[in-house]
Amino acid sequence: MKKLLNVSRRDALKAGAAAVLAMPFVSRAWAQAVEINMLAWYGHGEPDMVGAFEAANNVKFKPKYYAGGDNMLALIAQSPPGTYDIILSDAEFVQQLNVAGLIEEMNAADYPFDDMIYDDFKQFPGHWKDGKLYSMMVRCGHLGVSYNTTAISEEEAKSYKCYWKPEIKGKVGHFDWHLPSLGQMSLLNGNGAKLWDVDEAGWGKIKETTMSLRPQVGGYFDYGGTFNGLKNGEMMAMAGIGDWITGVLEKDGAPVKSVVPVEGGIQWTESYSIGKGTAKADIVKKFIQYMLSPEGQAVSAQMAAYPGFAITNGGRKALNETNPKEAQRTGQMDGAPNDPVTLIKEGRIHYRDIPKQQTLEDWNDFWQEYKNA
Amino acid sequence: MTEPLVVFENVVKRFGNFEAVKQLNLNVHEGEFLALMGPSGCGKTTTLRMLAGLEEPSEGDIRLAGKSLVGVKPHERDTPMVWQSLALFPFLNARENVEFGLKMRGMDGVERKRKAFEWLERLGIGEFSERDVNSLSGGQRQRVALARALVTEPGILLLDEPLSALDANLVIRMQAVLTKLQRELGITFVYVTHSQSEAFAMADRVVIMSKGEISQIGTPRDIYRTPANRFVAEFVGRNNIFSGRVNKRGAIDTEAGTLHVDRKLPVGDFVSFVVAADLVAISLSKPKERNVIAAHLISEEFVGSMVTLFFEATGGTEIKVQAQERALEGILRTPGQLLYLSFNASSSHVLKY
Amino acid sequence: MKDDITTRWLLRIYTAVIFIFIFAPILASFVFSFNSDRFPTIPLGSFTWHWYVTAFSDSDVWSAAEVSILVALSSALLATAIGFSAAYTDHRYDFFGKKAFLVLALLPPTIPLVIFALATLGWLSIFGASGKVVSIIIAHTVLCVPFAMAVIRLRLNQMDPNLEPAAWNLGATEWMAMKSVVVPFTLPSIVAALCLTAAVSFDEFAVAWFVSGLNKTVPVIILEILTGNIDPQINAIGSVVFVVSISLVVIAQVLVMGRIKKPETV
Amino acid sequence: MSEHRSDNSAYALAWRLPMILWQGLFFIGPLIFMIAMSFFLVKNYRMEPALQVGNWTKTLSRGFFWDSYFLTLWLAGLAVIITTCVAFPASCFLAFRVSDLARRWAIFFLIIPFFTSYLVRIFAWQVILAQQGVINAGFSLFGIGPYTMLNTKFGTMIGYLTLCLPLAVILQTFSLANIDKRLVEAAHNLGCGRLRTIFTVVVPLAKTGLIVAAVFCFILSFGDFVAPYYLGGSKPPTLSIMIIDTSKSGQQWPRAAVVAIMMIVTMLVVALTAIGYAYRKRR
Repeated sequence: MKKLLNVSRRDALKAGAAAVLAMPFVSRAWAQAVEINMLAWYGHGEPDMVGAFEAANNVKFKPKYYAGGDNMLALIAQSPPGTYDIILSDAEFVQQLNVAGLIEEMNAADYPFDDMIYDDFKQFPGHWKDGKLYSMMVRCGHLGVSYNTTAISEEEAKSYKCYWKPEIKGKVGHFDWHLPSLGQMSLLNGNGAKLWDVDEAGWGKIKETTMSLRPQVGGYFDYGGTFNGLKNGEMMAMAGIGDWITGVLEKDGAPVKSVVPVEGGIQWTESYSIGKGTAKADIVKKFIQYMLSPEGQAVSAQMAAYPGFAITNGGRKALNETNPKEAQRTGQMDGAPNDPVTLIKEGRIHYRDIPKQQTLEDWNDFWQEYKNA
Repeated sequence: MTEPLVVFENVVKRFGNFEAVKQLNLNVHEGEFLALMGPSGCGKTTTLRMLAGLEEPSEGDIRLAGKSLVGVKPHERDTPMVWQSLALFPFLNARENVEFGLKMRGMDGVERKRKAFEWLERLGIGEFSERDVNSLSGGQRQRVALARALVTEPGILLLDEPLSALDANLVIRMQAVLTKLQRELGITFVYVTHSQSEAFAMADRVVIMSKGEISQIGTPRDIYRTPANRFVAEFVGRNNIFSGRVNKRGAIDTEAGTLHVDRKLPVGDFVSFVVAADLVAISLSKPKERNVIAAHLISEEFVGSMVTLFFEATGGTEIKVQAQERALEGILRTPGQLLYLSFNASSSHVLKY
Repeated sequence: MKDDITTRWLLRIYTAVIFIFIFAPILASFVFSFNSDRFPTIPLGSFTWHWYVTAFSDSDVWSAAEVSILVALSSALLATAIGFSAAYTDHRYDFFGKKAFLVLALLPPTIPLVIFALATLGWLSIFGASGKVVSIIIAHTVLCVPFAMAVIRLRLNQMDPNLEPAAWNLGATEWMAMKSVVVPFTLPSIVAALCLTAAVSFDEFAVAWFVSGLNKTVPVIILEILTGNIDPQINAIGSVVFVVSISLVVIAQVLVMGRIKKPETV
Repeated sequence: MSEHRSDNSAYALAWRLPMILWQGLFFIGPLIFMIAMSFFLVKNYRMEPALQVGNWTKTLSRGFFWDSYFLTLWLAGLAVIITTCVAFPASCFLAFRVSDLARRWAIFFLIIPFFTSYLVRIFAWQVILAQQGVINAGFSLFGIGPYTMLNTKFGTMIGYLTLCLPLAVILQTFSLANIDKRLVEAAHNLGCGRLRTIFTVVVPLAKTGLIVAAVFCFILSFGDFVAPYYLGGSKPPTLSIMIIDTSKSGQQWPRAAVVAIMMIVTMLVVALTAIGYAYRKRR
């Protein structure tokens, strides 16, 4: 290692500084820091998110990353109880976690419900059961049409129909998870607020619409692939994602953008739960409190892996103070035309949910079939 | 009377369905040099390996100094062996190779080193004691192997074709080394070889084996002069073999003519007898002997002062004659020439039939 | 053999192209690891240590390295020990079911890693042994045994079959002969097998990914970066891993070459 | 040959048993468990032991399973053909036209890739092959392109070649170098043209090695998920991607097991047939 880092003096200094900075951190982590096992989407356990908290509390997060709620349930199911101390799940899967008895009850008084930016968020579906709190919403974001501005105009991007644009044949990508992509197809079919609640006929139509997109499709990607595909110009449009991907690229200077089209958009929502049987409930609670504090919310909104919206007034304020540019870009300013809260209020945003009349398995099976078509 | 040093009693060795050794009965006496000889696959090596414990007999008993060896592990016997491949340990130097047996017996380092060196000296390779065995010559390696086997001062030494990889000159030299050692140490040598010259040059007694059975046991001279059967006679090779039916007068009608032996044989029987090549006389004119064969000279072969002449008699019988070069003076020897061969009836030896 | 110059040169160039193809990604990864662009293209960006600094100031990478080293060493030791015993058994013994024995010993590399990973995860979780460092060690040992066995078996092939009997003949028990003859003789191949299996384990990702749970190895971190926040840290980590692995291989190779140079004529 | 070869002493068993126990417990055990698992039931994302054929009927009755099956077979077959053909001239060169020392070095260099992370190499290819990647940037200097190479079957093939080519060249070189060169010269002397010599003398003599190399290529590409995923855009997914998908989303381990068993059976059939063919005519 040392030899590799010894070439130019300035670089050596830089590397040395980094090593010095890292070493106490590393050695402390190895010494006696309490380890917190976290199950989350990619990025939540990275230093930009948890570094400050780790340093202040002498803890060390050990993250296991997943992609997609089904994947998360699968990972939990195959681990012994108590493996994960803290679970970041998509809001629509909280209910399943709860039914399966995988998460602890939480005390509502511990968290800043009064400061929530939008009333819905206080009583998010599935987070409460029989008046008891089981999960704490921490951030959210919107999914819509994500596109390369050199291939699709702003006008075209106002509808999901732009995926079928002949010029981008073979350059439409999918985020490899059935819920967001099929949800978008449901919206395109005009199901609006009932996008998850479709009968057999409606489900058949969704499948039909989706299949008609197949010739346009250039690939199915995980988080990294999605990111890569849009950035290096392999994909001109990506279904099933939103600003959480394009935001990172936009900040990096790529000509990509996400908008909520006229058919409506989908909101992804992430919530923290405390793993059943954990011995570290107190420090986990403290961490969730931190993430909901103005400081934590500002960090979360600017998460390096993918950005999200702050969901407390305090968090929004903190973001505006620390990074007004980002606040402006994402519309997180009171009165902005693309203020996420405004979009929700206008009825253009629907919370992501699980299928009501079909099982997840039905959707997943179709997704497999679609990929193999 | 005390029992011989080694006794093989009705020993049978099978490999699957193949009987490598059949009903072997053999005694090896203390202090003798015994050679086991035979063509490959005759069971001689298997016999030796059974003595070393590398094979267990399928049936019968082997006793060493009166104690049965059946079930005794190789390392519990004191029967060191010199291997055809030498089997020196390539990762040890010459001295360490010699020390091996002492080390296994738990002898302490200093004593071990001293003894090993002593033996290397004794065999004349003391100066190579720290050399890597791979860097030694064939003869030197041979001596290391000997020293390694003898350093534990055993009562018996087994040798499995130890000289077969050496060139002719070296073989003669090593034969001298071996016989001298055996005489000095006074221990028993059991020597397996397929080479007649090695066996005859060194052994007190020779055991000829064929197809898992003993064909003959005897001194080299016995075996040479009076082979027990046709196999031995042919294997020994320096014999002329004649076959034919006994006629009314008691002589034998062979393809080379009617010949006489000094034994009464039943009329009409088909018999074979041998005449050693060095007991056949050659003359230019027909001698007044009872056994005379006219034959054409085919070729001759020199080994030192000895000449072997190859003749073809009538009926195509090949006859070998061995003589001192000096004894042949005055006899013209051009290939194709007709000469008269003769031998005394008492020089013949009738084979079992 | 007569050979016109054109064919000769065509073949040379062709072979060179094949080697370029094989080494392109390896070299590219080295170059990219020092390149400032996140998505390198021509012309290249400026020189930077940034990706190394980022990667190696991440404590996750360090703990993954710790796990990887622990796993590589343990499975190399286990696999070499088991591989040695299997090679020795094959070399010396014949017994009922020997063919099945050999099939069992050599089959693992023919099963796709994904399948083996799936099966292992299911199997180990019955015993509650999944998601632990020891699970990776177990699975990697299974994968490495055939390699260790093959290397050691080749060496045993060169051993005079009388060497071991010679030791017994000189008073060594079977165990003593093993210690003082077989092991010293096969030592170069044992070291080579250790290096080889350690390197195999150090690079394996599919099985480690499935069974590792929270105990990530370095390749699992690489896989996670690849599926997650793709960036040239991969190249930096990969380059360092490469240097480590290749040192192991070179050690193994030197031992093997050393043996070729100094032939043991029985 | 000797008595000791078939003994069952404690010593013999001490060397025989470790491998049997370890590989039996941790290799055969998992595979058998996987077969059992394919009959299990999944309820609420948890597996429950059961004996029902639903997973088999459900998986095997899907059209897309078979599409994917034949696609994987086709891709792996294509990879075998391409690898074999691409490697062969280079192997001939290394086997017949260079010194022993040069060959040893070449083999050494061919071993190096096995010790670099396959993932890292694939990532490098991603960057090299991208629309704005190194190759297309090179093309643009000549005013051509850009060509789409990533997320195509071409990309998948590049990945398979990355995986198989070094091994194929090594194995082919070994088998070719073992041919008795006098036979080749004899063929030349008998007036056999160079190409004809290769196909009538060299290939039949090296057949076993060539087939073994091909079988390894098949096994590697048939089971690989990285190349079709990261370079082929899983479009459409191969069986190994399907295994990961089914196990990842929906916790359908039993169905993944079904796919896995189908893969193992296929591979064993292909490998045994090929190996049988490779060794049969030699006798």
